[in-house]
Amino acid sequence: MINEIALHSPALAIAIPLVFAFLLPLLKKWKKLAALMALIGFGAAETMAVLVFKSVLTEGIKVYVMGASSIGQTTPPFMPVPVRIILEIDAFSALMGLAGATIALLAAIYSIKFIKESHVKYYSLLLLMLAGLLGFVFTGDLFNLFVFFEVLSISSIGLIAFWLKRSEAVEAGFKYLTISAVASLFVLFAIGLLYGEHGILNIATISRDMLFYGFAFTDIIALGLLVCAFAMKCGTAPMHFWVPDAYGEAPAAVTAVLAIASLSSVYALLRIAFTVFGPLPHTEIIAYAVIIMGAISLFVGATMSLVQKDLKRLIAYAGVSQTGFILVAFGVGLVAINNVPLQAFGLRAMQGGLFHLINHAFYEALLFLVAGAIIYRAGTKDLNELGGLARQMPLTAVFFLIGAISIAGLPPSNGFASKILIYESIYFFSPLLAVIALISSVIVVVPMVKAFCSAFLGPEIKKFKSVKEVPGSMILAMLVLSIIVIFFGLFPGIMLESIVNPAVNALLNQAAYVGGVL
Amino acid sequence: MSNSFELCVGPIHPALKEPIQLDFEVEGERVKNVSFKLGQVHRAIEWAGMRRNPIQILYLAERICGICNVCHPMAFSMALEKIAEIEVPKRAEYIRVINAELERIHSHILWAGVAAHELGFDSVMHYTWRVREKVLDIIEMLNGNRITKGVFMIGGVRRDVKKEHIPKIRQALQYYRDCYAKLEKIFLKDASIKARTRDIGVLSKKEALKLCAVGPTARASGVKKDIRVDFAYAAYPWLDIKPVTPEIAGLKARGDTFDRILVRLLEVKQSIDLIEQCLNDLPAGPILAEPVLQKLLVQLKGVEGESIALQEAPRGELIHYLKMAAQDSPYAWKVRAPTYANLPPLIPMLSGCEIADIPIVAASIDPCISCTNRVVQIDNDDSILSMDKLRELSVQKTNKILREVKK
Amino acid sequence: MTMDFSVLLFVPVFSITAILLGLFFRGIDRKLGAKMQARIGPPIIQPFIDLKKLLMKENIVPENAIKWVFNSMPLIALSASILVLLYVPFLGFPPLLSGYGDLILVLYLLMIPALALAVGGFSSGSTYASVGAQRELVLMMSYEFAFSIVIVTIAWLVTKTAPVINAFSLVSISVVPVWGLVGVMGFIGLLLLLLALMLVMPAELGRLPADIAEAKTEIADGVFVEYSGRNLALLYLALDVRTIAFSSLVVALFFPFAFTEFVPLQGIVAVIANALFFLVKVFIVMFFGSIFVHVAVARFRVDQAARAYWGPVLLIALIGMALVMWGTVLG
Amino acid sequence: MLGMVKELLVQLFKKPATNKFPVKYAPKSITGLLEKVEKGQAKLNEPVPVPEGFRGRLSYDRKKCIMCKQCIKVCPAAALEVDEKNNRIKHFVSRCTFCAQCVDICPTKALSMTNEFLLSAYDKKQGFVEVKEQPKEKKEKAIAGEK
Amino acid sequence: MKPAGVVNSFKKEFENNIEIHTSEHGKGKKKTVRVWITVKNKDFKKAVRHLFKLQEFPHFSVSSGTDLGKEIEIINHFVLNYGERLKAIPVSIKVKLPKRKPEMETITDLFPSAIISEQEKMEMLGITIKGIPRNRVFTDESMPSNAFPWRKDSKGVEKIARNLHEEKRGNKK
Amino acid sequence: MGINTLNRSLWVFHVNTGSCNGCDIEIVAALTPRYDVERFGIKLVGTPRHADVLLVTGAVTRQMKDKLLRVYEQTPDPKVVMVIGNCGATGGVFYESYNLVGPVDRLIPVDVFVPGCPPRPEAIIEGVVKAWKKLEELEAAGKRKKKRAKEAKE
Ligand code: SF4
Ligand code: SF4
Ligand code: SF4
Ligand code: SF4
Ligand code: SF4
Ligand code: SF4
Ligand code: SF4
Ligand code: SF4
Repeated sequence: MINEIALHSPALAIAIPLVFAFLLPLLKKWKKLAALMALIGFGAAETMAVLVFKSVLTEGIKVYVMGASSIGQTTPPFMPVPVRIILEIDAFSALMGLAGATIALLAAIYSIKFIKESHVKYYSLLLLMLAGLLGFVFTGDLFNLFVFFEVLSISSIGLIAFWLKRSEAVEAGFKYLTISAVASLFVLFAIGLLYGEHGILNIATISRDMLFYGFAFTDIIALGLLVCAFAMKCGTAPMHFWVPDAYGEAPAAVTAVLAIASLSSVYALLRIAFTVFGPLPHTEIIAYAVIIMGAISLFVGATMSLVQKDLKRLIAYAGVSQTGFILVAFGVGLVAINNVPLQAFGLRAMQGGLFHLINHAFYEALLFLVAGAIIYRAGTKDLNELGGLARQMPLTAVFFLIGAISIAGLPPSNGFASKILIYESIYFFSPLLAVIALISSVIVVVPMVKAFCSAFLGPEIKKFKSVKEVPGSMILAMLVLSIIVIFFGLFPGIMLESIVNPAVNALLNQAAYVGGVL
Repeated sequence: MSNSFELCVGPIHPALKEPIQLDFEVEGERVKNVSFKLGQVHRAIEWAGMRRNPIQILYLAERICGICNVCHPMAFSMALEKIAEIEVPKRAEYIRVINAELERIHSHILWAGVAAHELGFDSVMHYTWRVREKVLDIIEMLNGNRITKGVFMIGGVRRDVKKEHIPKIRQALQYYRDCYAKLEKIFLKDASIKARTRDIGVLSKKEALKLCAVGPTARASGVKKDIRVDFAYAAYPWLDIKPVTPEIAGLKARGDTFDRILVRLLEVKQSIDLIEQCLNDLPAGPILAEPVLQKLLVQLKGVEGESIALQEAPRGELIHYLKMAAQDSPYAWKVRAPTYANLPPLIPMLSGCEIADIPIVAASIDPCISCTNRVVQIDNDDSILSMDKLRELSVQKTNKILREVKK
Repeated sequence: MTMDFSVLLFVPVFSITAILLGLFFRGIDRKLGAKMQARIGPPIIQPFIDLKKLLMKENIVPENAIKWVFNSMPLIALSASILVLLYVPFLGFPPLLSGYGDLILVLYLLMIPALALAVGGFSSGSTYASVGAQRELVLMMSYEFAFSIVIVTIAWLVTKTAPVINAFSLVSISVVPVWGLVGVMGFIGLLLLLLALMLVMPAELGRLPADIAEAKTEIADGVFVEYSGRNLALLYLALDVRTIAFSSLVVALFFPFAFTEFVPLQGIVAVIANALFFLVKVFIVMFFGSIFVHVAVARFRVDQAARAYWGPVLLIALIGMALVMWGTVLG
Repeated sequence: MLGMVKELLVQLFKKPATNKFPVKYAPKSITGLLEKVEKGQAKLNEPVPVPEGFRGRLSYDRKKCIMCKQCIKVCPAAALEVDEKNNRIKHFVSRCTFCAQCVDICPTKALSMTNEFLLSAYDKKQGFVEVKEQPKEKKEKAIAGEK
Repeated sequence: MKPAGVVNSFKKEFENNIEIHTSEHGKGKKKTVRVWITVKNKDFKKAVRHLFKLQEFPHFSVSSGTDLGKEIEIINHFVLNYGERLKAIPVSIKVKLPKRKPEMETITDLFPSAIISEQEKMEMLGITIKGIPRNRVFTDESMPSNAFPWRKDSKGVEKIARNLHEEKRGNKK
Repeated sequence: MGINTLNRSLWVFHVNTGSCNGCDIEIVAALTPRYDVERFGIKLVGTPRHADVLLVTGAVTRQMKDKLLRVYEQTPDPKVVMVIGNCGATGGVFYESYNLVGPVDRLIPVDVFVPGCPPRPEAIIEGVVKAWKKLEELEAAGKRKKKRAKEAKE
């Protein structure tokens, strides 16, 4: 039985939240039951993600096929695209899936008390989002990638605009809708081009195709389109404008999931760049583009964060800066693939980037949950109004401090562990880049200190005198995230060994990915 | 943290050796609004003066403020001498000037040190106060105390400048001529001081006139008000003296903090010259119109009338109004210290400054709150005179038009 | 990060030495400052007396402060300052702790006392302290740019010319003195970098002309305003140790030479000579970076300081960096 | 540019301008030091000398006084009072402004100013010291022991 | 402009509603002449405005106030020709306010810095100056509201006045 | 530890409660090169929180009364209060007033009075010496008392 489940875990990981998402509305009348069911759904998905991760680590790439039995086959035959779901999971995707499922589970626990209305709708959408996310990172097929991408976007929009009464929320949802639509169009178009060129949409197959038969011009256009689309969706500068709105307006728990969802776009970007197009000469251009985008994000995110007065927007901008870190690191990694003297540094950069990606997912989630906790009790996220909360909410304050230290990359946090890897590798590529990264990181410290001090320190404010610490379920979620963050920070070596390196190797080892399917 | 917050400086604050309360509305580092609350040093001196005899008042007046404590007893005696029609001997007039100018040297150098301290330049403060000790020694030698001189008497002065004093005074003047070059180099050439004072806390000539600024504050804005020059008092009409403005140093008066430093430094030089002139011209003769104090008291008891005396204190125009009504004590006594006139100009100077500029700009008018508090109280609706109010009044005409256009 | 038993043993020894040295140098600083101002000045042991005095004073936590934050910040500031010292070569010994990228770690660790001060300032709930804390933050953003340029350039130079695996380790840098790695152009570049670093020093250490965060005459000691007794003692100690740490860093980066390189000595004599030589170097760095500067200039305004660090100082650092890179690539 | 630089460096090698009154540094134990001074084993440094005509603590010669009360009349700080019991003038040091006006007006020169200015006391009462019969000589050494 | 000119100009403007005399200060040939003008309360503002006809920026020094028994006398002291060597002409404009209704107009619209003087007069003499707010400022709340230190008939001040010398002797613990 | 260290590291905070500045400038003068009290470890601090000694000048106006009391409270123990100048001790020349609530020792306990109007800087230094002495004597007395208590027990 266990083996059975383990065998089907990839499919189950996607299917369970999907099914729960559609079943939940049936329980509309039994609200408590619905919430419980939802939690069970998240728990089950998490279990599956863990199983997937474990088996990938021990057994290597896992391929799971549903529907048609061969790659070229389409069922029914008249369909232009084969309806067949290939899940191909390597260490990187498994890691993304695990992180996504974990954060989603914690967000769901947090939401028990946090969300006070429309439980059913909320949980359905969140489950749908998780399903989309898992499918997105697990799939081995470009068309499915597109489908899950859409699922993810639509459920996200629903959640961003969850508080329909707030016009800002609706506006943020609309912004996200626009950017998603544009990104989807790009992706669809790119897929069309690739299909026209290669006649197939399986990632591994396309990759092999290109490896053997070389590039077509359309491929390059497709590559450009895909990079654009995913860069847009992961919120890098200069296409970051939707981030503060969406992150700022969505319910805090959703924001946490949204953050990892955005990171999954980084995943897709890397998957396309490294696995599909691989070590081909043109990747250099992409690499530089990525580095430049990353550097801009670094600086813009940090400086914009400096002037924010809204706690969540402040965190969101700081997050943009962190995305920049990840991109810069991978960009340097991408450059290094074909550049022998740089290779050692490139590998280190990619380790740093990947590690930072995971770290970022967790501490960003933590920060957003803390912001949610503040909103939950104090009713505002305006830093000018807040103050003195450390008296009433000492735990939340500590959690924020942990998150803030991490995002600012101060020792001894996990953020520091991964950033130091990045500095240590990119300086050789360009010292100036390292300096920009360093100074951006220093700048991010400032808004974080500012936010901490404005919200938690200072004289007691009358309005908040009766404020209490948040309920247990919310504490629990934040506590787990804090533990993860601290653990990663204290034992970076272990994490690098057991999680990061396999993922980096998986990403670099294009042949293995291709071979896994065929 | 809200961007705009209230910062109250004082009444107990390291930048202010005296209590005054300045309330600032600050946005980031920039001052948006200033208001001040005084009254912390109100000791009821005028009230007390109206129940003491003139000789006692001399010492009371001296303690209105300890910094330039020559000016108050001097102005008071001048007012009373006018009412009582006492002719002050010429020698006494010269000695009065010597004391007043020694005082100016001490006060300006002290101020320079305080200003340096406000800038965080403690070395300069130590230097200036070190050289100040010399003039204190001279004052102590002439009068018997370093700070409170107690040298004035109605109808003259209590202590003569003796023959053996003169070389010592001359020597001290030479000493100051020597350090003057150094002071000039420190204050006028030092890049860090210049950066902190040039175009900071500007008071335009028009504002200075409109708000009736006095003393070095006004002169730094190019307004040539100087009682020593414009009015005939003590020995000044016989001396060669010109009002000190930045133009003397060949600069255009900008009315900023730097100019106020400049004017004070130049005045130190001027004071040295004036003392020199006095020593050269010092006439022989008595130093008191009525040396027997018992007689003097009886005489003063009988006088009636009112008078006003103006005096140029180191900080500017000082006024004593006195009314005698054939009693032991004055019938009315009103003192107005220079800072009183210089506080309103402080408001346009400070607005738009940064927090860091507050101390140096405030110090640049050389406020002496002790005097001011005796007589001043600024207040308004919310118990503070808001800067807007004053500003509005001061530039009313232009603003009116502007406001109408905006509406 | 490697850690063995002997390190643990040395940590307290080093920490205490660091604190004592910090106080000692503060004493010298005050004495020399006074001397330059034509005063006698306090005895050199004055900081020790002050410390003892502060420790026996009442420790007041103001009403508006958040107690745990308020009390923990001085401790954090001090421990971070001491930690820095464990990562830089000190007294002629190689650093106690070392590992990957210590230089960057040091850069971050040097930031922490400033941050702790800022947070402590905010937590005390006084307006003066908040203004001070804000200034501290603004200042930090300004000088850190030039500082990181210096560090990254040196790491780059070391990797490029004398390939070592761990370029950000102070051990490798002190083994290969930078001056030997460059030609004339690079030499000038390095001089500029050193200048930039010295200019960063007063700000990093919160001394005049950049003691803006505590500016006594402006905002009543700023971030320190509400601290008293033990907490205040810890804060002063943190500052003193940070001074030593920063000077040691400058020495390690630019003057890592040991005395024994010039005069061959053996055994314990060599150790002592090296230690003394090190102290002299630290003193010289401190004299020019801090002692002399703080008596010779007026306090900057925070915007002037920011402009200075983002302007001329940054430019000096950038030119230095360009020269070093140019010289290296050409040569 | 930096105006102070030269001055500072020169000063570094010059003698400080400080007058080392009463000792150079704070002693470990002041009581111990004062005992030593008493025994003549240690010496205190003198303050900056006061000039002739210094207005220090008041001194009063009962024999010369004619009780005309002129001094009380002009004293600005009400520091002089009549001591009816002993038929003399009483003076309160802690009220005096040291203006010497009473000295000026006294018709018989019963009052005069001394050079004494180190007057601090633990109790204000001790500040109410009566006018001394005889002008005491240099009392700076008062510091050596509390009377 | 000479002192005589100032006197004439005022005489012309106010004819019989004005009392003018001058006093001389200083010695020998170098003298300053002070002009004392007494106007009716209703003409006060007009007199002050008249100064502006003589000079663009007349200088306001201070206003003093005296309780004359039945009336309260307020004197505003100005200076003309300020800034010219030995030519300054101090002008003092007096008004007398009846004790029963001591009210006068403000001059802060002409001299912004007069607000300090005027508020002081209100507090110390208990008069009313129309156009500026009244406030207790020199003194704090512990001062009785009917106590005006400069009034000769006000007993409120005497009640709270203390002799610090005696206090101590009576109060020592 | 103990008084010995406190004595040699007195940090002073200066409160002007309505003085004429005469004393205040002499206090500052005591800090400057000619007198340089820093050689005794004396330092002027910017906040009462750091202070060991309060130097009070002036006869305490009504407005400054509360502030004086607050500063006194804010100063951590152990602390010494010195009154500089006669107007702080007795009102001095301002003895008669409706707006003064002093003298200082009516409001807070005073350890040392330094008479003068103003006192010379040396007189202020002598006041400091008196303060040292008082502290030492207090400590000695405390020790003796303890000792006696111990002996009595035995
Ligand atoms: S009065 Fe002075 S010390 Fe008191 S709160 Fe205001 S500024 Fe601070
Ligand atoms: S402060 Fe002014 S009003 Fe008050 S008593 Fe003194 S002189 Fe009179
Ligand atoms: S004018 Fe100022 S300095 Fe001069 S006595 Fe008056 S208060 Fe003191
Ligand atoms: S009677 Fe006249 S002269 Fe004689 S003591 Fe009295 S006042 Fe002096
Ligand atoms: S002018 Fe007045 S306020 Fe300014 S420092 Fe001197 S005494 Fe203090
Ligand atoms: S010296 Fe002055 S204050 Fe002292 S008793 Fe004589 S008259 Fe009075
Ligand atoms: S004035 Fe002289 S003689 Fe007269 S009572 Fe006083 S001390 Fe005695
Ligand atoms: S004691 Fe004298 S000098 Fe000192 S403050 Fe009081 S009145 Fe001024």
